[in-house]
Amino acid sequence: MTSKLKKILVLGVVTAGLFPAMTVFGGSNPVHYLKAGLSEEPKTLNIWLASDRWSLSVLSQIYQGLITRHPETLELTPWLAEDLPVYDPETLSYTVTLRDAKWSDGSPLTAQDVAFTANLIKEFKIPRHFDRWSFVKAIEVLDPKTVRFVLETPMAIFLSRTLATPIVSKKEWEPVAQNARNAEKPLTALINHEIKTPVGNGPFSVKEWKEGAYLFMTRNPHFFGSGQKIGGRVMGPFIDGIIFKFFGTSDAAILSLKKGDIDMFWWSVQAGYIEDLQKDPKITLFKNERSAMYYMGFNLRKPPFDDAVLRRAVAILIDKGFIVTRILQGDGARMDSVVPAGNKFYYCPPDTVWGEGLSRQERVKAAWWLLKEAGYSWKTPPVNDAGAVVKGRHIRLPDGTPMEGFTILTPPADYDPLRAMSGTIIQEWLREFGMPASAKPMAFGSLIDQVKVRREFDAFILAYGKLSLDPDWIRSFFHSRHDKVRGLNMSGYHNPEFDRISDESATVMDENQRRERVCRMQKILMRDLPYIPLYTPKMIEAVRNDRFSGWVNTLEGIGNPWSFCVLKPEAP
Amino acid sequence: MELWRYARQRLFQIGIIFFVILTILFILFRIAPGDPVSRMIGPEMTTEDAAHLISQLGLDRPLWVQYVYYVKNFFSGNFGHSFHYGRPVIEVIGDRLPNTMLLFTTSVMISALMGVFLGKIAAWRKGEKTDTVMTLLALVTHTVFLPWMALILIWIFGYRLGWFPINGMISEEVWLNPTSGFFAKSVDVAHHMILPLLTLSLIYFGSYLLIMRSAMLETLKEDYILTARAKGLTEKVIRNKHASPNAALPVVTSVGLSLAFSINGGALTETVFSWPGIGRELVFSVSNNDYPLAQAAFLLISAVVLVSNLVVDILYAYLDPRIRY
Amino acid sequence: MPSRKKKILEERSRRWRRMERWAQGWAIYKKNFLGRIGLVLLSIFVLMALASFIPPLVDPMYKPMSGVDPEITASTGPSFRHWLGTDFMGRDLFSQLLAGARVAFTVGIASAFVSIVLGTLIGMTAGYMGGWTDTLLMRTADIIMVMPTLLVVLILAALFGQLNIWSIVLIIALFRWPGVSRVIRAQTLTLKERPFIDAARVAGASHLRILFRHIMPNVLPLSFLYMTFRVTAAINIEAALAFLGFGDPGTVSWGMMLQWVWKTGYMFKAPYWLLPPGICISLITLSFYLLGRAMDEVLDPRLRKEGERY
Amino acid sequence: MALLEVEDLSIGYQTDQGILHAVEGVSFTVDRGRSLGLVGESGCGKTTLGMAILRLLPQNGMVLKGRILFEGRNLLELDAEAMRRIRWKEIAIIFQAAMNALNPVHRVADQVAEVILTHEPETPREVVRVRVEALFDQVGIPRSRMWDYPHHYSGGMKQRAIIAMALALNPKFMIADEPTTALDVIVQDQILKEAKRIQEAFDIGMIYISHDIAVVAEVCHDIGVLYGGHLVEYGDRESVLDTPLHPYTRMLLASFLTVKGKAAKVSQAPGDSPDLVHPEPGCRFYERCRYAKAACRLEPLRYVAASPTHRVLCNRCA
Repeated sequence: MTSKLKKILVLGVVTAGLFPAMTVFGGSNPVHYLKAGLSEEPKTLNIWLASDRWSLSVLSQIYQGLITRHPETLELTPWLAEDLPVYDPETLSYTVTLRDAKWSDGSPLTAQDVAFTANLIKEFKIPRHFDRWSFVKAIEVLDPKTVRFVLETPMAIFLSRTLATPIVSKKEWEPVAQNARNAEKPLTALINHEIKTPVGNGPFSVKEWKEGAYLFMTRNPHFFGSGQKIGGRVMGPFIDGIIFKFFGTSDAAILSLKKGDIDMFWWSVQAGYIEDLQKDPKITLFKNERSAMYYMGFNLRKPPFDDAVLRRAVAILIDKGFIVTRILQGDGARMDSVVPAGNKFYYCPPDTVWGEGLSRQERVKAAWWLLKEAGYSWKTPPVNDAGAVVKGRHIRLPDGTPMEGFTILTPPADYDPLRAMSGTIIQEWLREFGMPASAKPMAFGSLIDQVKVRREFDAFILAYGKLSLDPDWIRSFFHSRHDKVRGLNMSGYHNPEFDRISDESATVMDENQRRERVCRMQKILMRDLPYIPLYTPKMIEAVRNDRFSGWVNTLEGIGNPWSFCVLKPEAP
Repeated sequence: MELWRYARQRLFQIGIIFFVILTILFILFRIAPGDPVSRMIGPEMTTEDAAHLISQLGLDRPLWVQYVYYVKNFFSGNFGHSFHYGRPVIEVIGDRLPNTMLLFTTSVMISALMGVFLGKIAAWRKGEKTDTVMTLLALVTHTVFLPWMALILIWIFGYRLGWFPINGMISEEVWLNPTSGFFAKSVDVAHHMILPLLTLSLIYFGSYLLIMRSAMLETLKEDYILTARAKGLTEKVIRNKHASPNAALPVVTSVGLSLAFSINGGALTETVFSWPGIGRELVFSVSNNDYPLAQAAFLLISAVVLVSNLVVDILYAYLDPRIRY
Repeated sequence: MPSRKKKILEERSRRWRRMERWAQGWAIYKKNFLGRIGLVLLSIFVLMALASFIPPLVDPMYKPMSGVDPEITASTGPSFRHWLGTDFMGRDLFSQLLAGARVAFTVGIASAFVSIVLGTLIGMTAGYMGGWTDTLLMRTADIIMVMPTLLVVLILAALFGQLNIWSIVLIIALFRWPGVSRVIRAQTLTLKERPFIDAARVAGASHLRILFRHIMPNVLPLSFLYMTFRVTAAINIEAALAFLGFGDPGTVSWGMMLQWVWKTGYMFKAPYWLLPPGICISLITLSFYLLGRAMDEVLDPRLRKEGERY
Repeated sequence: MALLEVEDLSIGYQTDQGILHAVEGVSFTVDRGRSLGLVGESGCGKTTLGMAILRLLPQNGMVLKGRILFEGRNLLELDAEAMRRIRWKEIAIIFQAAMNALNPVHRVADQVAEVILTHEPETPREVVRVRVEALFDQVGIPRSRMWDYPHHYSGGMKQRAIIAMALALNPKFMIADEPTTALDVIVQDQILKEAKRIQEAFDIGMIYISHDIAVVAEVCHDIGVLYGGHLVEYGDRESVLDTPLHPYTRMLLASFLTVKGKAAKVSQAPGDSPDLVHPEPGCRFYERCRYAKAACRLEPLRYVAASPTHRVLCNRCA
């Protein structure tokens, strides 16, 4: 054997020998670190900048809100608050009493912290949060454990949305805020402030962040929930820490999971891997509903989609079942109202489900009939005189002008291949019908710019991935008030009746009355179709079952604070 | 010294080219339709949020004002804050660049050395089986589609055999273990580096081999090789002392010229293997409309290419005594 | 008129010489084993591209982009119905592969052609005109040359929304001419000093005439050679772009197929899907490369020197 | 025993069309202290001959028959290592293209020293240095320029450096292949004189290859005229110059006498070069010979001795 070859072999043996030796560490006391795979690295630990789900996943272990939702009933459950606050209609105010909680640095959580957080948001107009606090007139600290919020008007979302705001420590943030106030651009200074080890009061706190590789969190000894029973569960955490590993690609993460390098992959598993993972006895898959809406939106401000009849015809032509079974590989549900079906309280089945249960041919015939009645015509109609479905050509609007070519904007394939694919398939369906449609995937930033800022578009496919359970967003998405540049009403939908009901719904404080309004709103929307809801994907998560157990299933999957608080190591 | 004057002149040119790229980039990023804030805040953003943030980021100022600030900041070393990370761009790049350098220089070195060595042998044994096999191998690795090869390597070595990690550059088990020292950590990084390194080296080695082979064949036809033979030198001396130094010169040039190409490959490799390098970061920042980061990363890459070209030229002058500037 | 007759004769003999040169070139090419392999591979791909029109005519489910097998809703392996199997939504991989050949040729040849035309024109102009024109053009070339094409296209794709296939072709072409123009410029510089250019100038030929009539025919073979290399570059860039998810969504290219298999999670499971597109991209690149190398030998007489020393 | 004896040497090149007979049936001898000039137009096989003696033919070249005896040993039968030892140590060569004969990336003095170190590896460095300096003195290159790179040298200097290199090991035999072709006339003259002086001073056997009969006439004791691979005339200088017998020799001499100093024109004498791949059995000068008869083309050639030291390959001259 040549000496070179020997050297290589020796090196190989040394390398191979080192690795098994390294897997055990921590000494005699077994420590249990959960290793969770994230599909991307968190961008920041600054809670006011974080908007990506990876940062939020990590931060949700640290910063806590006053109120949360129960995993099974989805009812509001006190979290940092001792009890659900009581509304006083006289003074338009809520009074909240805090639990005995401590920050991870050991100092107590006080009403001052809560007031500080609220005032910080209001003062700096912090994006994503400010909207929920703008109607809060005053925050009064009654005593170290009690705080009172005075509203300007009754607002239904206060409990579920506003009080879910993560509370930050005044001690940590006051100096930052002070610096930011003096900066030329206060908000920029605030969100660009770098935080290495955030002080929170959640179950875990950051120990080390190795950029590009992992983020290591250890159990927060001061976690307020430890040993307490909240939501019917005794809180831990019973594990010593979490190591978040970052994977840029799913293949690597799935491989790590199979090999046991990680215990959980906090991301929806693609269809292709599922069969393989199901076969693995050491891996358990969880399928959960998501509170998401994937939809096709239209520009109602200009022809051709200013005509509701045409939108209805498109809705008939779109085979949501096909999209769900083919593109989503069955891991999702067709969506027939803007509220996801998983949101059991507010979901209302619509009066008409367009094209339900029809075959491709029947869809074409139904859409053709509908449009023909409305005055549309074709050079070659999609249904010929013998009543057979053929390829339609050159549809003409009721006024006789040919329909101009239009584009369906979708996010690019690298961002979401499924939506890009749906766009292409819808394009093909519409073309068969004689509509000059072309799907155009577009970089996300450009797409948003086109739809929200320039508002030059015909149709688009977008999604809301994490809709809050309180459907207040329906109002934001479709109220004519929000039809402006960068506004949320991207379709430009104007309906005075809808506006009135939605404004009403915002201030109705009784849940059931509110639900009735929301139902009416849903039915109106499904008649007018400014958006065609397409599908809600399922959240499919994979974990190893040989090291930890006790995952809590809820809407949006097992990756929730409840899981991490009650997860227990398997007995060795 | 003449060489020094040449280098200065080239540096000046590089400065101008750099400035032009800087300007082009600015214009590109500003006329492009992307909306950075929508990506920053997410779809829940309201009109008020956006307007507020835009003014806070200075994106509402007239273009030329932004340009002046941009150039001014640039020359004072301030690349701004990344929209996404909220950190100074320079820090983000500072984190990523060493990783890229590590992967990149190692692969260029390995592939160049292997290419030169094997190319020399192939040329020397022109027409023999060794030559045919090596040339074919080089041709195939040179033309194979890089991401695909990366996937195949992942499939074989990561999935089937399970020998190497396929993701990132360190494993937490080693780095979180307080007992692992520098050696263990280096071995860990090396272990992670094997597959991306293999991908890059295989791809580049082919072209170096081919260049070296043809340069060597050219050189072997030179008169001084005949002289060397007539002088009664041994074949080994002729090959290693007289032929290969001359033949290696084109390889040096091609290393310089192919740098831009190699960076493409680097970005692809980093993306497939999730190597936390600058190429992957650029791809990311671009799709996230993170202007400051994308601009700085691209500028940095151009600067690296420009300066490396200069270094290669100087190296060439150093290696080839015929060239004096 | 005797001079006219002479001119005609000259022209005839020049044409004859040119034909002879082609024949000679072909004779040399034929002897190159790898060059022959390249040609064979290339003709296979041409056949594939031509055949890509057939499957959709057989059955609409063989449409590469939108046709799905009504009975298959997940990726399946090769079968009689689907020779290479189906992708995750039941589309036929074989017809996608054929369509990919068409895209590769379109992208490769179109963008190589544009970049060669640009490079040749610019190189000739710079070399012939010299002075400021030369400096300006060559510095521009320098600037473009240091930019990594893939990343530039990526940036443009991201900034301006998804690019369609023709914009991709155009951008690749726009960033790929400098290499060619440098070579052509060098060639033009040596040609400029040749007596026949002087003669033409003395005879009062215009610059344009000299450029196109006298210089161009002499640099064209070189341009043609470079075109083969540019084709490989263009195919590779398009494939890489599609692989990263920035390709034209309306086309089924091989890079796109790889992206689908990678992103939908079938990578470890479906070798019938992972292998063919990668092999095709690699082989089409190889075949153009071999073609170029063989042509290089034909054009570069230096390589033929062996055995000519007496 | 003669220093170098070439006997009935034939050399061919493998080409696409077949074997090219570059040299056919050539015999000559060179003694210690004597010099032989080989003259002929390009493609006549003179360089091939020189290369064959050192066994430096290109890969497709081969000796078809004959012997090359150097001090009685047949060089063609030596193994590669033995041949390598003979090269330069015993037989040195000065190349046609001296311009490119030096390796551009090594210093000139190093390249000279390399010869010594290769063949006499035990020589102490200091001694090598002294010997190299002496050699440079000998050929008239200033010591200050010794350590320059070749591209800093003028053509003449390069040629001198090569000569210095050739002398480094005191070889017994030297082949000078057109050493002056690329140089201007004055330098040419200097180099020629230098070569002649050294050859005489060191008592070296030498072959001088040139297309220029004038040069050869000036330097050599014997002259051989090559045409189309045949040694058409061979004899001592006086005999050949005074009584040239072969029509080709006469043609060379005639042009030399008329345009003295511009002998290069000779190679463009009327007529085409003969086809060496499918040669006629007879005289190769047939087409250009003004005395040619039909029989010349087909009759086998034989040498005719005009005197013991002068023979010619022409059936007409007999």
